[in-house]
Amino acid sequence: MAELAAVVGIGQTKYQTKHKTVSIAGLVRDAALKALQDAELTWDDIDAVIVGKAPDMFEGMIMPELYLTDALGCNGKPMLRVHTAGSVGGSTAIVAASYVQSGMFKRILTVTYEKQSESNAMWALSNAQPFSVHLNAGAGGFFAPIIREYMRRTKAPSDAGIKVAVKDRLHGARNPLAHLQLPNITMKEVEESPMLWEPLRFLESCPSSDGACAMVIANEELAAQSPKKPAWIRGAAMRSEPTMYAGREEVSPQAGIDCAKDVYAQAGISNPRKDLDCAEVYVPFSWYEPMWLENLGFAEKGEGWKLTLEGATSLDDKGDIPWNCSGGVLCSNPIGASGMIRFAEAARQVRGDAGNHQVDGAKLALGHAYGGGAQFYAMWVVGSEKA
Amino acid sequence: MSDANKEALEPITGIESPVYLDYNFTAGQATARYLTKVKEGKLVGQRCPSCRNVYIPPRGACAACGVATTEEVELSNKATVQSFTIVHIPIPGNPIKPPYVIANLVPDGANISFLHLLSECKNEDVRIGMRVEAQWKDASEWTYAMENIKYFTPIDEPDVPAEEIGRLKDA
Amino acid sequence: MSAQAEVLQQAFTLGYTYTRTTGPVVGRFLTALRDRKIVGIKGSDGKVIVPPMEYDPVTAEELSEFVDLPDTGVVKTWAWVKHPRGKHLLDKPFAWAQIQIDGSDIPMIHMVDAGDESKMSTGMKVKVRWADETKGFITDIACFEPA
Amino acid sequence: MRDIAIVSFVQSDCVRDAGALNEVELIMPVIRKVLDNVGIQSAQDVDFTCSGSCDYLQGAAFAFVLGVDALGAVPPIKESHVEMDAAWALYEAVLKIRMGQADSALLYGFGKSSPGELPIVLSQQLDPYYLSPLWLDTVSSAALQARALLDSGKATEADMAEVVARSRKNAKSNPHAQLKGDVSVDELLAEPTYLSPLRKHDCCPISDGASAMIIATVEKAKEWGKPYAVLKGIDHRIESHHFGARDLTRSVSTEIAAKAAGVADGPVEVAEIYAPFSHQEIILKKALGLGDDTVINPSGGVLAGNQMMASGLSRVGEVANRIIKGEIKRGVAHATSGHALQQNLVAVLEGA
Repeated sequence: MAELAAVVGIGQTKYQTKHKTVSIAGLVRDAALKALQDAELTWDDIDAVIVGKAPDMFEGMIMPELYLTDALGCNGKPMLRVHTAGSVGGSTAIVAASYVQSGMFKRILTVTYEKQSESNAMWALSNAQPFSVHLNAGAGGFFAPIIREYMRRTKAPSDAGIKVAVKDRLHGARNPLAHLQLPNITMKEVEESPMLWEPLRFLESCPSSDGACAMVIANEELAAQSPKKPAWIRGAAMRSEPTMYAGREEVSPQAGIDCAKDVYAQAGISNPRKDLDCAEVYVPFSWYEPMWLENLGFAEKGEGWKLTLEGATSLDDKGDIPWNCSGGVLCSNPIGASGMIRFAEAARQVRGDAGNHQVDGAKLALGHAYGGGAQFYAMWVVGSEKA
Repeated sequence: MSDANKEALEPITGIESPVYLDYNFTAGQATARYLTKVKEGKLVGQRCPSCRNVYIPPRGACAACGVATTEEVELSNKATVQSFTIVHIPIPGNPIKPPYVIANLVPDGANISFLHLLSECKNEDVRIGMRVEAQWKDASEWTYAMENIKYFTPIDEPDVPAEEIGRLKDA
Repeated sequence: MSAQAEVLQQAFTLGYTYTRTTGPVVGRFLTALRDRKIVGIKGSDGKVIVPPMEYDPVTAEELSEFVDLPDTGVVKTWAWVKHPRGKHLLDKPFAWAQIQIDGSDIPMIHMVDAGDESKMSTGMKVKVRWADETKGFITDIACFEPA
Repeated sequence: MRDIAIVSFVQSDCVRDAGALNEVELIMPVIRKVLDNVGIQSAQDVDFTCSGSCDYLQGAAFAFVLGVDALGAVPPIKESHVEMDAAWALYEAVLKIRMGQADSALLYGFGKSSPGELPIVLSQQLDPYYLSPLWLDTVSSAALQARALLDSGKATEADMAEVVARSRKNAKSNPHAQLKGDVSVDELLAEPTYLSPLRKHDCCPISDGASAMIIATVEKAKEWGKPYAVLKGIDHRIESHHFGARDLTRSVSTEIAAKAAGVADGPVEVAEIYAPFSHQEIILKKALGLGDDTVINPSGGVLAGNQMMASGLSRVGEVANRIIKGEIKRGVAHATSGHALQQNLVAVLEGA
């Protein structure tokens, strides 16, 4: 029943610690304009704008879309703002696609961003109200014990996390937009980097970045007229579960499993490792690659780390299912945009437009985002063909 | 011209913008009840009327069932380490000096963990399944805060097998 | 069911001093303020906008043609703050006003220190009262005052 | 396109301070009631859930995350959130149903504005270089707009007082209203100004609360066997953030949205307008193209109680409930966001 929709334009800023020469509007505009240029369109060709970002406290601006409308050519048009924690970049892309898939709009622009250098993300995320009943140890303090439990269950060697840290940085070195550029990184260097939240080391964690990512999404008719190859949206799904409840499976949350099943069913995928050519998956801490390999059905339970160590997910090792060819969140993390970057990078692959991190002949790719305490998920599958 | 003056003539490229907002926060009913008991030196969870699981700290609802929780259950000072991390970096707003151990602890009688400090043991001795006990500050220092418990310390009881700890059970 | 717990209340401040980068347009305006000057920017239709917008509100074009302006203007609309709030920058009754800087078309919002509501009227002329020390911030304009 | 049925709407009482109720405790009762109205158990029984809220109201990042605790989201549900009034959550759900990914949806909005100084908190909605450092609060920006309207001759202070008197009178029949009663235009005009030209009563009160709604395809509503109102049209638009670039005496974005939603395609018996300040009702009535035969804000509108982040959804719900009860056949609802009506949503509802 849904109208077909496709990504026809992608724009990204460079990801870096601090974008010093732009305002917040300027940062967002840069990505949006590049997406328009990629689609060979102008502001007048856009019917609506969908903005996503993580908490307003990062930049200390409430509902910043109200201010961004002028920079995004949105005056007189619909503007919607999505916020679903760290998964927001992915959720925003899905909501944006629904503007077109509903048949109500022909072509829309969607933008996500974070200008984390305006504050301190750790402060914004861990700012506690009075009467807080939980000890505050930052995001790593939340995720490290879950990683430890994964290691206990699977008996994975610590090499697996280190391997991901190296692999994604080597991928990132192929991507000029990636924040961290570490072309000579070694396992030893990661292993010797400072421990932050044991078992997580500094180089096994994501950076804090400024950046924005935008996409133009069009309906079937307009996508067919698009100058560059469209990335057809073959499936999109979101799932949420409560943050804390008795019996919650935190290592491999049910919401992630269900979301993947849903999106695979829509895209006709029965074996993700075989059927997909590559994946861009939200991996902010190295160990989340093996954990998500299992959660997303690329590996049997307890076996995810083996794929990683075998090099199955590495472009440089010529793996069969490269993950995060762009360098992923471990290289660039403007939180509000990170999910959309995954979705956009998946689209770049199936458009054959991923430059030096292109997977040869990629036809079907997964974009994945998660947020909060890993209770919010957004995923899409994009293809070079409509079906 | 002094260096300071030279610098002052550079074009403006950045500003500092203080955004400070004042709130008068009121704790929710569940939290208020919980912290009122904590002030009395007790850990009191709430049981879900539907799935019977016991929540600590109570949040006013069983998130799994989406129903309000009211039945109170006093819990033991003893708990089991469900998982943990050793924190090596300073956290904004957290005064404790690293490195220190924070653990997901499931108090006896509860079906969910909370984070608290673990101390009086070697960091490398901490393990999943380890039995620990709350060390409360002197009663004269008790307020409406989890800091009434200084930290948890190991006790001489056999470890609990990981799969029996309750929450992080194998799927 | 237990006895009613106490109501727990506590004041707290949510705050951060954000370090913003301005980009060329906002930066140019703030740099001018530091020099006790006002600049506007020409919109796509040639109308002069103050404070300068980075992008045209109608065409969304990137704007770049700056216009030097005087520090005087005319009140287009105003509101009288009888009881300033704690965060307000003037601690005595003052007016908010949309002020069309002479030589511009699109007015800006700032404060007017007129002493008394009866001194305020739409169409009145005002001029900038500069801060004692300017630093490249919107508050370099301490406020406007009747001219 | 698939018609959307609004099957159930519930809101909590507007109270100045919900005190010792956290987000979950605020939301849960309205969720329970809205589900009971339809005869379903939890969010598991709808295909999609979406909410609207604002972290800064209560001053905590990810305030909305707690809302999920009220839903019974195990097993996991399809869920989303807008950092906007829940009227836009409704819009997102409409897209989901129209594209065929859902046949039903649960929507809710909640706000606990009491902990902060709301008008000052909302000053930080403004651009971060020119205006938010001046702490231009929402009452002040509305007052600038009111003066512009008065100066233009499009309204008088008596017109504004008339809006307030009608709101207070209508609110007498609204059990959720915070401000209600009989007061004359003359009495109101005799009050001193508060933030001239606004008087205190021209401004909405600050309220804590939540509201929730269930929508579905018409087929699903029939399957549930519940009466419903049909959402015939819905559209939302934004305009420039620069006050000076807008004509503050008009609401151009509302005019466009009203046209796109089809307000003029039939008689409008009732309009529920989200006008936090009395003069804005006058601007919006014109922008919506409503005549004097339309009953405006029979609930009292937000001048009688304004649950930030829920009020827009509640406007739609108020109209829906009147249609469901058979009181009217066609009505219009409006929601707004930002200072001085920068962003607006318009919905047209009809009987089944």
